[in-house]
Amino acid sequence: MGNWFERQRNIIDFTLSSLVRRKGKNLALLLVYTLLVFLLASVMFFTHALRKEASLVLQGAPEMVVQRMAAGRHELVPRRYLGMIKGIKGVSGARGRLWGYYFDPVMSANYTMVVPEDHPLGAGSISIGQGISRSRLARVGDFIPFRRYDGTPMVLTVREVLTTGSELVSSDLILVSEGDFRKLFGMAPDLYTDIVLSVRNAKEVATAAQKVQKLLPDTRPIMKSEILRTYDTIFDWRSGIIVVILSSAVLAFIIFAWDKASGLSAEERKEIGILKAIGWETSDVLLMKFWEGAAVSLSSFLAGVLFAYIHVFFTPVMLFEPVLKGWSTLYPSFKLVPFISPYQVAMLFFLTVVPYTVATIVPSWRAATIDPDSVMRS
Amino acid sequence: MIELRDIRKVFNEGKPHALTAVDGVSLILDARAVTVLQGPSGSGKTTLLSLVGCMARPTEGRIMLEDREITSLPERFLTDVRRRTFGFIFQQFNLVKGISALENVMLPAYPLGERHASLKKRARGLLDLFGILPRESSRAEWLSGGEAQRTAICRALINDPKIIIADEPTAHLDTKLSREFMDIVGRLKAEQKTVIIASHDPLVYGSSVVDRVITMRDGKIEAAGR
Amino acid sequence: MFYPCIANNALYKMRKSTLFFMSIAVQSVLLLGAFTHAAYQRGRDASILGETVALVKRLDLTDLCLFTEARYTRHPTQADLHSPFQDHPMSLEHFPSGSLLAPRKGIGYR
Amino acid sequence: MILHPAIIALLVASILIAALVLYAFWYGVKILRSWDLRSGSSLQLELERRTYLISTVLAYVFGFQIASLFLLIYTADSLSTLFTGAMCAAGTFNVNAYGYPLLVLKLINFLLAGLWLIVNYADNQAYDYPLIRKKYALLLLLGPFIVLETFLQARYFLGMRPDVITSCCGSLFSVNSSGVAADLASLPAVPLQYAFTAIMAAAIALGVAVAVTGRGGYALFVAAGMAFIIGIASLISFISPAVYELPTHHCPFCVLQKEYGYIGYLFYAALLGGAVTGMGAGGLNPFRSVPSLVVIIPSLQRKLAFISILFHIFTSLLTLAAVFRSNLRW
Repeated sequence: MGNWFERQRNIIDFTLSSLVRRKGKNLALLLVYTLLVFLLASVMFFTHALRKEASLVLQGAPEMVVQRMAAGRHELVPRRYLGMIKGIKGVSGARGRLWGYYFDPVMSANYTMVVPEDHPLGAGSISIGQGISRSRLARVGDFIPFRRYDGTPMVLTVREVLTTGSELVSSDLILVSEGDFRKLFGMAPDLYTDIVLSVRNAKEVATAAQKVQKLLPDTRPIMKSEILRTYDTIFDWRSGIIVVILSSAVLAFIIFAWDKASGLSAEERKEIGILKAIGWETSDVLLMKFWEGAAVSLSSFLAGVLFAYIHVFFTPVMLFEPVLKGWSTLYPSFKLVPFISPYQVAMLFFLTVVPYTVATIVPSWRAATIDPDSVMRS
Repeated sequence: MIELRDIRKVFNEGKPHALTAVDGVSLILDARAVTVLQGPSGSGKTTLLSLVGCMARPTEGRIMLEDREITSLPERFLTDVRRRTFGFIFQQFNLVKGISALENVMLPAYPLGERHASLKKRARGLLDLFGILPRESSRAEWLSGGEAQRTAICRALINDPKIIIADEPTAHLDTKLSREFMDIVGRLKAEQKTVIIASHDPLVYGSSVVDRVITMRDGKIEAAGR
Repeated sequence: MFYPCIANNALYKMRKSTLFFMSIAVQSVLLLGAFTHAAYQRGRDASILGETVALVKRLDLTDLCLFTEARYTRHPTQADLHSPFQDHPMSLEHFPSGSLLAPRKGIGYR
Repeated sequence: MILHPAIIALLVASILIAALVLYAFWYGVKILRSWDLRSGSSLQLELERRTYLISTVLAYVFGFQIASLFLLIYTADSLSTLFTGAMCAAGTFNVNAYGYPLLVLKLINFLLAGLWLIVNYADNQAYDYPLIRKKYALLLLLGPFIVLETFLQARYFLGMRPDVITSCCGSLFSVNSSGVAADLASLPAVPLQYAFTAIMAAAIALGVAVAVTGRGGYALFVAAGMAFIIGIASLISFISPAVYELPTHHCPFCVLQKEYGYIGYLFYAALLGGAVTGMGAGGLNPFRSVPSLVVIIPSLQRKLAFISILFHIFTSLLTLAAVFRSNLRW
């Protein structure tokens, strides 16, 4: 075995010195390779961390949300629906939710107004999310003027700013009391935005949903499992879309790698010819080419993954910020919990190293089968 | 020692530009002797040399190396025979640029998986023997003509071959270096090596160390002098 | 020329394969370090995550606050059918974030 | 179709690999038709060079098969949230008719590629390449299989409809339901435990016989193959319930998860390794008397048999540990 290992090491020695000799060309390859891995890895780390965090955080979401539909539109729910739903067997509790959007013309941003079940601060006061606090420069004790539905002003006092840690769900929230909410939007006291309910036995949620729909045919029940699944698909789909978009980059890279591997310079040809003439066998040259690929792939791959990790979890994800931000003026800033797994690394490996390797097999073989006597004939 | 029977080598077989480089050569080359293949360029001596040196397979005919038939060996085994039996010195020496003289000498032994330290020791021993140890870490392209020549000879000797094959070794050397080369050939002969040289340099085939001169023309042997 | 200057350098004297194995080892250790850091950070963030879950539970929230530019991308799971351009899954989007969000499964087909 | 990065990765990689194998297949046919080692013609030289390419391709295919097998299972596992009722990979493989055939074909292709590499290794040691026709005939078998695998994989992923209700691993591998998978689970645990013990003992004993005396190659071939099949059956029937400590949970994929210390990887690696080396040692038996292989094959068989013994002993120890450490009692 020592013999085998020495052979590999000897050949690696030569491979590396031959790589170093062609610095310019190989450095370009390394850079492009690293960049590609970095991009793909960033996308995957980012979406996976979001997906994972969503699935953990939304475990706290209500078992089921019941929305009323009218003419295909989301409608307010009358209070009597609440009583009817509470009467369904298996439903352990139900509550009318009050929430909506408030467009702030000053910031030209949309806020989400939510009425908590127990608003501890009382009428006239609100809690705001970090995002609003940041963009409006509002602190505890500040007054924020709102425009009511009829155009008359209404001033509410900030009594609390929600924690930074929860910004991923609360950045644009304004918690307001029920009375203020109804006054602000002019909503009649017997209406709710929608209804959330809990079910005694977690296995019965689907049955309960069927019962709700049967009892109230104009409603749409949304189950927590559906919410979770939706978030899963959103992030899978999204990283898939980006991978598809980036696949053109992968393709370009593969063509570049293939071209580089097959377009041997006269110098390289001669070098391999010399090696073969002085006693290297085709499989030795193939081994050399294997190590060449391994050296390039491993170093770029590992570097790309590491940079992506730093990019996604240590810096404010510069690459994706504009994408998420879109046109919004109220941007949630959050620090992702680093959920990464070996599975993602394996996926990345398949997306980058496997195509690269496949693209270089035939060119390597072509290089390795240069005639040993070519050196003598030239 | 090496026996060639009716060797023919055709390049681009069956195509319009087919070329018969060696045409029906039969020859016995003696061991521990210096043989020179002489003839104008294009006479097939280099091709014959590459056939003898197991670098290429003849189109027809058989080559026996110490009673072993090597013509029908696949490349994998042919290479193995070659690297254990032959050492090669090329026209222009063909050192690999960008790596040191020492690494160049060690290169043929890399695939054999010898321990690095002992291989290095052996290579430095050879460099020392030829008086170029001080230049061991110079890159190949910085060596002078004489140094490059000696490095190439060291490289040919690293696997301790029985047979040294040299193709036009003096083509790019001045008279002094050419004589020096023939002195080294004399030393190799004294060490019981077989040396086969293809050359049309009178300095080579006229040298006193040469045992036999074979003249070739148009792929055929014109005179197989003794 | 810089080659002779580094000729006496310890790194240069080392075998290239040794350098290669070392650099790969260093990178692998760094990668392992990333995983370790991730595990450690997850442990540290667990309490914050717990707080967030509590908030979600208290307020009966259903969505992440990822996009605030448009109402229908603010709450993807509660999306309305009348959201601009969203009647078809392959629809072109008005808002940039809309092009990143797949419509909720089943929307428009129920 | 679900646009998941892993799905794209698997599809792209398998298409690339299939293309490479087809390329190798084409030259395999040429080699079968016009191989003549005694000829020095340029065609023969060309074909000889192609053999290097084909060996390289097959070596990569082998590595790819093992990696993609696990990636596939892992992907199926992570996709299980998208299918109501699917709780782990077992359910995801069941979302359409292509899932399980794909998995079985992947295993077969892995074994075939492994055997090919072993035969190739032996053949390359002999100066006259005596097995060249046989190994390229084997390649002719492997080529269509790899293409079929790519096809099945594409159909499987493209045919995925999220939200389709599938049976989760709980009901899929429960005793009452029907289907191939269920049949495995309904194999009574105790007789299968005997069968497992017997086949492992047989594989180890035959491995020793081949390693020491050089006899019993064919029997080792059969035993190693059987050990693989019975090993998988045992995994479903009694090993995984022991690992999960749940008598009704028979899923052969959940063992790969972190909760169970990734023990599944060790188990599958040992099973696959034992099968390839054991079957390889036995599969070389017919060529022992080829003159140029008389020295090479017996020594290679010994080495392979020795490695297969190690793998089988490891499998047995792993199983013993899993069954005895478990709180689940029969």
